[in-house]
Amino acid sequence: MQFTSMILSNVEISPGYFRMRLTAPPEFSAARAGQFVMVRVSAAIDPLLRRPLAIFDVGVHKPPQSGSQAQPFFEMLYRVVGKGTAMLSVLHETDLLDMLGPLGSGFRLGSINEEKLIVGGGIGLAPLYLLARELVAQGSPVRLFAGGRTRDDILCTTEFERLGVECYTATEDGSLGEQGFVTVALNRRLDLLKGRATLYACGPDGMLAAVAKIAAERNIPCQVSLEGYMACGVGACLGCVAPGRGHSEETPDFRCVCTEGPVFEAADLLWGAHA
Amino acid sequence: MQFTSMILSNVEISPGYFRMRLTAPPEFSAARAGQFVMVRVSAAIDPLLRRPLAIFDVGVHKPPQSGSQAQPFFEMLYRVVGKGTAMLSVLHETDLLDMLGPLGSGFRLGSINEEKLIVGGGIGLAPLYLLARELVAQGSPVRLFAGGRTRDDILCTTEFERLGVECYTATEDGSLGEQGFVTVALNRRLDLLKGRATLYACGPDGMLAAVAKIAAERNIPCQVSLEGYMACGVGACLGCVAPGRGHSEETPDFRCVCTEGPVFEAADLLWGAHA
Amino acid sequence: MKLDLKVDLSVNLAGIALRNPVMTASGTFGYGEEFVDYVDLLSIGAFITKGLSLRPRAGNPTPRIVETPGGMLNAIGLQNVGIEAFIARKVPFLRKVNTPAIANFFGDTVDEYAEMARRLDAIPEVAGLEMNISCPNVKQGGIVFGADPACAASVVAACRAVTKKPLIVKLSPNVTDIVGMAHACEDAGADSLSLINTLVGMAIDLNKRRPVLANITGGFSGPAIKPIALRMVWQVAKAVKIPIVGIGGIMNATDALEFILAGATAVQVGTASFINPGAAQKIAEDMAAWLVANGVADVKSLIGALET
Amino acid sequence: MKLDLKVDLSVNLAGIALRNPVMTASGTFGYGEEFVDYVDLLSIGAFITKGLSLRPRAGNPTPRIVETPGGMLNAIGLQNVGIEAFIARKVPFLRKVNTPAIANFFGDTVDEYAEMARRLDAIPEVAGLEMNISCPNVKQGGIVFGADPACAASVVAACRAVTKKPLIVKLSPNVTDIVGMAHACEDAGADSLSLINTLVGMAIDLNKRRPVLANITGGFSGPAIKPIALRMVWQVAKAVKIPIVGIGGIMNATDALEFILAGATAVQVGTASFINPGAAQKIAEDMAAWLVANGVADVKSLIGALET
Ligand SMILES: Cc1cc2nc3c(=O)[nH]c(=O)nc-3n(C[C@H](O)[C@H](O)[C@H](O)COP(=O)(O)OP(=O)(O)OC[C@H]3O[C@@H](n4cnc5c(N)ncnc54)[C@H](O)[C@@H]3O)c2cc1C
Ligand SMILES: Cc1cc2nc3c(=O)[nH]c(=O)nc-3n(C[C@H](O)[C@H](O)[C@H](O)COP(=O)(O)OP(=O)(O)OC[C@H]3O[C@@H](n4cnc5c(N)ncnc54)[C@H](O)[C@@H]3O)c2cc1C
Ligand SMILES: Cc1cc2nc3c(=O)[nH]c(=O)nc-3n(C[C@H](O)[C@H](O)[C@H](O)COP(=O)(O)O)c2cc1C
Ligand SMILES: Cc1cc2nc3c(=O)[nH]c(=O)nc-3n(C[C@H](O)[C@H](O)[C@H](O)COP(=O)(O)O)c2cc1C
Ligand code: FES
Ligand code: FES
Repeated sequence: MQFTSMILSNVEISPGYFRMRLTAPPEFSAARAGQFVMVRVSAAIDPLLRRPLAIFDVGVHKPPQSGSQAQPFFEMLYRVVGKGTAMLSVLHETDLLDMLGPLGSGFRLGSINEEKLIVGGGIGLAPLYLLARELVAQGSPVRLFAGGRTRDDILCTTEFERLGVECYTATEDGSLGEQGFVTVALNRRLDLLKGRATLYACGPDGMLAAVAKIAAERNIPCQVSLEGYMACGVGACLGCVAPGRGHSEETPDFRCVCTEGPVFEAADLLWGAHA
Repeated sequence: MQFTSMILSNVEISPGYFRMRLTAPPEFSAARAGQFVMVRVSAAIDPLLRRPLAIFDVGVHKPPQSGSQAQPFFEMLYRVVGKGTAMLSVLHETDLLDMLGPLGSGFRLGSINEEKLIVGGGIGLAPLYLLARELVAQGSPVRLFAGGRTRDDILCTTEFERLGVECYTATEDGSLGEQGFVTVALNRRLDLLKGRATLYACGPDGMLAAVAKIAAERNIPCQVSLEGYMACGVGACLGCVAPGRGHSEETPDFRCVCTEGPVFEAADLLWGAHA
Repeated sequence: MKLDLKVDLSVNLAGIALRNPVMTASGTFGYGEEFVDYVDLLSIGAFITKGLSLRPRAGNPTPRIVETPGGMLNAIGLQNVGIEAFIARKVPFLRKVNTPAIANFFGDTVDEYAEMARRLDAIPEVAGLEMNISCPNVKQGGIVFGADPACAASVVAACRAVTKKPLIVKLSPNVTDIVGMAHACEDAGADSLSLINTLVGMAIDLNKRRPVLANITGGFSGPAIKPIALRMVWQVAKAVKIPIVGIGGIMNATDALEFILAGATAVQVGTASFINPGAAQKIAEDMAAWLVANGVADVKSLIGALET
Repeated sequence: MKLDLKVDLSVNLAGIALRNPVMTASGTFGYGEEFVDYVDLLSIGAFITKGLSLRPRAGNPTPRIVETPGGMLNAIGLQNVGIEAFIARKVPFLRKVNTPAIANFFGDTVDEYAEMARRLDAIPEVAGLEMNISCPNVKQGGIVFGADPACAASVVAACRAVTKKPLIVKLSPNVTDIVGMAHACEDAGADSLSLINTLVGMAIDLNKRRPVLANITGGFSGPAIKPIALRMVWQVAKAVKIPIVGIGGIMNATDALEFILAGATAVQVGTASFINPGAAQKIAEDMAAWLVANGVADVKSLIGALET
């Protein structure tokens, strides 16, 4: 679906990280965790390509005034890394953005009772909040493991806690939570649970590979959300592909991140190519 | 001089015509009528080239509050014709624009006593208001002949009248002033003056050629302000040239509109090439 | 404005009847299905499939795409399902749509090209063939078919011999003399020429000190390349008798009409579909509106109507 | 960040000592004087003059320039004052500035080229010669010197024979095989190669149904062409032994450093000076800042340092 969103707010929540709320068409409330939008940053040709951003949250704003229309909205959490995100960061309320979405396949929520362990690295948290909300809503026990380089990269844990999700944090420089990688805390929890859990992860390649390895070793299900350079977002350009488990030069097996993903079962992917 | 201006106001004064006021550095108050600026419409590469726009007015805003700093400003009057001007038209107060100027040579004011007849076609009025102000300031009698297709193309005559300039208007469809070309009224006035006047003109090529012809026939001085597709505005690209009087294939004589002009003595130009 | 004017947008492209001159370019529109949510296929003239080869192709490692100023580079590496899977899995969709589908294809040798033409010729749902000759000729040491007139002529002639379907040859712009290439292909039996394919470009990641694309170089497309495409279409259209398909940086109806003025009978929309998946339909609609607003009853009257 | 690091920006371009690798491109910086308000000439490596010919040239009728997506076309038609006026009116300025001036020149015949090289060789204020071979050879029926290796070799050899000054040959990108052109010029005696000159492009005014440029086609420059320029510089730098000057769409220090990684010893800034008259100086300054921030002591260590 292509639609025009009006920006409702655009706030820097941590140095270099922004949270933007935008109006959405009613159909958008059906968006699922892990899905994303392709944002046209400018109506001019610079930047030319749309930018893929995860759907951080969806909701409906019911204005207190009686008679006002309820307004569906969605949110994005983004990090300024280059031209496109820098241009987004200076936009204001009432500015308009051209959107394509929701795109992609989203997370599968799995069995209700098993504990869900969500692992997010830095901006990788973006698609995981809606996931946590959906998992909590279906009644699953959920824990978040948030990692980052410094405390500035630990985002929105308050929001997760408000859902009733227990949060573990770790930073490489020790400025917040444990020092080191958050996979240490993850392993501790998995030891306790004796291998009955489902993992969900989004973050830098190194973290994803580490989480995938943990899941493989413990033989537990694990879904990861991948990034990939995208032109179209609809499966046409074949720019975004990632090698599937059986991929080799002779037996090509490329998966389309924008339509088959961005969420994949970790076991379905080829991890050598990523690590 | 390259500088950053902050937009103070940007108002549609007639359908498709905008008047923009911007902050200016103190040195800018030395700008002369007929000079122009090259405006960078967007920091991105679309549009890539700067847009040449005349300096409509310069001034200093003295805020009523005691202690506030006086703020030099300048104004531009522009018509939305394409991408760049369309993008300008949606800018707001406090938006910033990158400017180059004042550029070009400007009008020569000539002897004080002779009557000055200013002829403007549509947006061609843009560089003529500051000219009228300067001529009035030096004590010359000034009259304005403003032509346009419809009444929407007759701009800012109130501002000229406020200077004490008598205004004649003509529109092709007769919706304001006389019907037809404003050169009719110009010729009437010249008949009265018995050929003692100086002409100044800016507007479409056809009007400039007609005014130049009148001046040549009556043997009176005439300055015209030309347009030309410009890349640099500083005499380096040689994109903006206009053929000078003696120009031919064998005896090339191209004048640089951005540095030798945009204001030329009509008699110095080759008019066949323009008409 | 004569808003009640009925305008005729139809053109005939070497025997393929197009309801309007707007097609979608190979590699940017999948196999047609990918865009059904965004484009009513009945609103465009035709669509071109992703480039097909005899065997399935994996394509290149990633990154495969990168944005450049006003354009993009791609090094997909011609990933495609191969002719068998195309017939089994994609042709049934073509059967359902009432819009001509043109199959884009390539090979590594003259024989492979000819074999592909033969196979595609047998598929009733394929309205025409578009040969991508921007591929290296493995037998001749990797020189690109489309970079040498003699080489291009031989591969076009080989395909011509095995198909009666309209044969469109898609020219590479990475040549000194595009007109010479066009003549060679016309003489070898092409029914139409489409141009341009992508230019060869490169992008570098300064901080990593590496090329951005895993393949190092990639094909350059998008609005940035339009001036080159327009120039080549104009040069070629003046020189040959067969109809031309204009491609390169077309983002809107104005761009499309410029190509038609330059001499194109039809156009293809490529990169624009990434930015706006509905681009091709919008361009066809806006083209109709422009004709109405300008009192042009038949788009055919604009083909090559540039005054120089 | 080691902010106190002293970085070495100097490079030697075929015998011309440049204080930094940033030069301004021919036709975009006048004769140097035009930019004195915006660029401290001591802050850049060198500047290249507008293309010079034996006789003054009027150039083309207007419009001569038009903007395109991310770029521009120019059809100035090589308007210039001619060698006599250059010596009389422009060289005195060169004497005053302490920055190398490189004279760009062209001719209609091999003899004219050689005569220009001879004349320029005699001017002490000219630090080096840049040959623009993107001009039609009037004796050979208008085929562009730079489009044919043999033709290019003969004109380069003729100039080489009459000058001992550093001879930079500026390559046209409108060719199938840029490496072949590069080899031909290197073998004919070029001390350095600069690339790319403009691509041939065209723009159309739909409503007027006419080309925008009076000359119909024009030279395409600006950020849009950067991917092509970068690719050609990389290809040529791998293939030849003489130093390369990278040109094409350089807008900032990142762009400039990318060309250096691709193999350029120095770069030229063209269209960017129109958008920001101070662009070349800013690029040189930002380049120094980048080296400091990245702990690179000597820019020469980056030349061709791309990892592929
Ligand atoms: C499915 C998906 C979901 C994403 N969700 C988020 C999110 O919620 N929040 C967030 O901050 N980022 C997210 N990203 C990454 C985000 O798309 C990039 O950071 C962004 O495109 C960078 O654009 P830029 O113009 O600022 O950077 P530039 O470096 O100027 O971009 C240049 C080009 O590279 C592409 N690119 C650069 N970095 C990436 C990347 N990491 N992944 C994919 N393409 C990239 C851009 O899209 C653009 O085409 C997501 C990526 C994908 C694929
Ligand atoms: C010295 C000078 C002073 C001018 N002063 C004014 C003024 O005060 N108010 C005003 O409204 N207009 C003025 N113009 C014309 C103004 O520059 C153009 O209308 C404007 O550049 C159009 O830009 P665009 O992006 O909207 O149009 P587009 O058509 O998208 O522009 C495409 C390209 O063509 C150039 N171009 C288009 N029309 C003209 C034109 N008429 N003259 C020169 N270049 C053109 C643009 O600069 C741009 O490079 C002046 C022109 C010159 C040369
Ligand atoms: C991602 C991508 C994939 C492409 N794949 C093919 C292909 O398989 N076969 C082909 O002939 N052209 C292919 N092309 C070239 C386009 O069909 C078209 O010629 C080119 O992109 C220029 O048009 P544009 O500027 O409108 O994109 C591809 C282009 C892109 C961007
Ligand atoms: C207006 C203009 C005039 C030019 N004149 C010349 C010239 O006289 N001689 C020449 O060798 N190159 C000339 N060029 C080409 C530039 O030197 C440069 O090679 C080209 O513009 C690509 O660089 P850019 O993208 O940075 O502009 C000219 C370019 C422009 C835009
Ligand atoms: S982004 Fe185009 S196929 Fe995935
Ligand atoms: S605009 Fe460049 S010389 Fe006048």
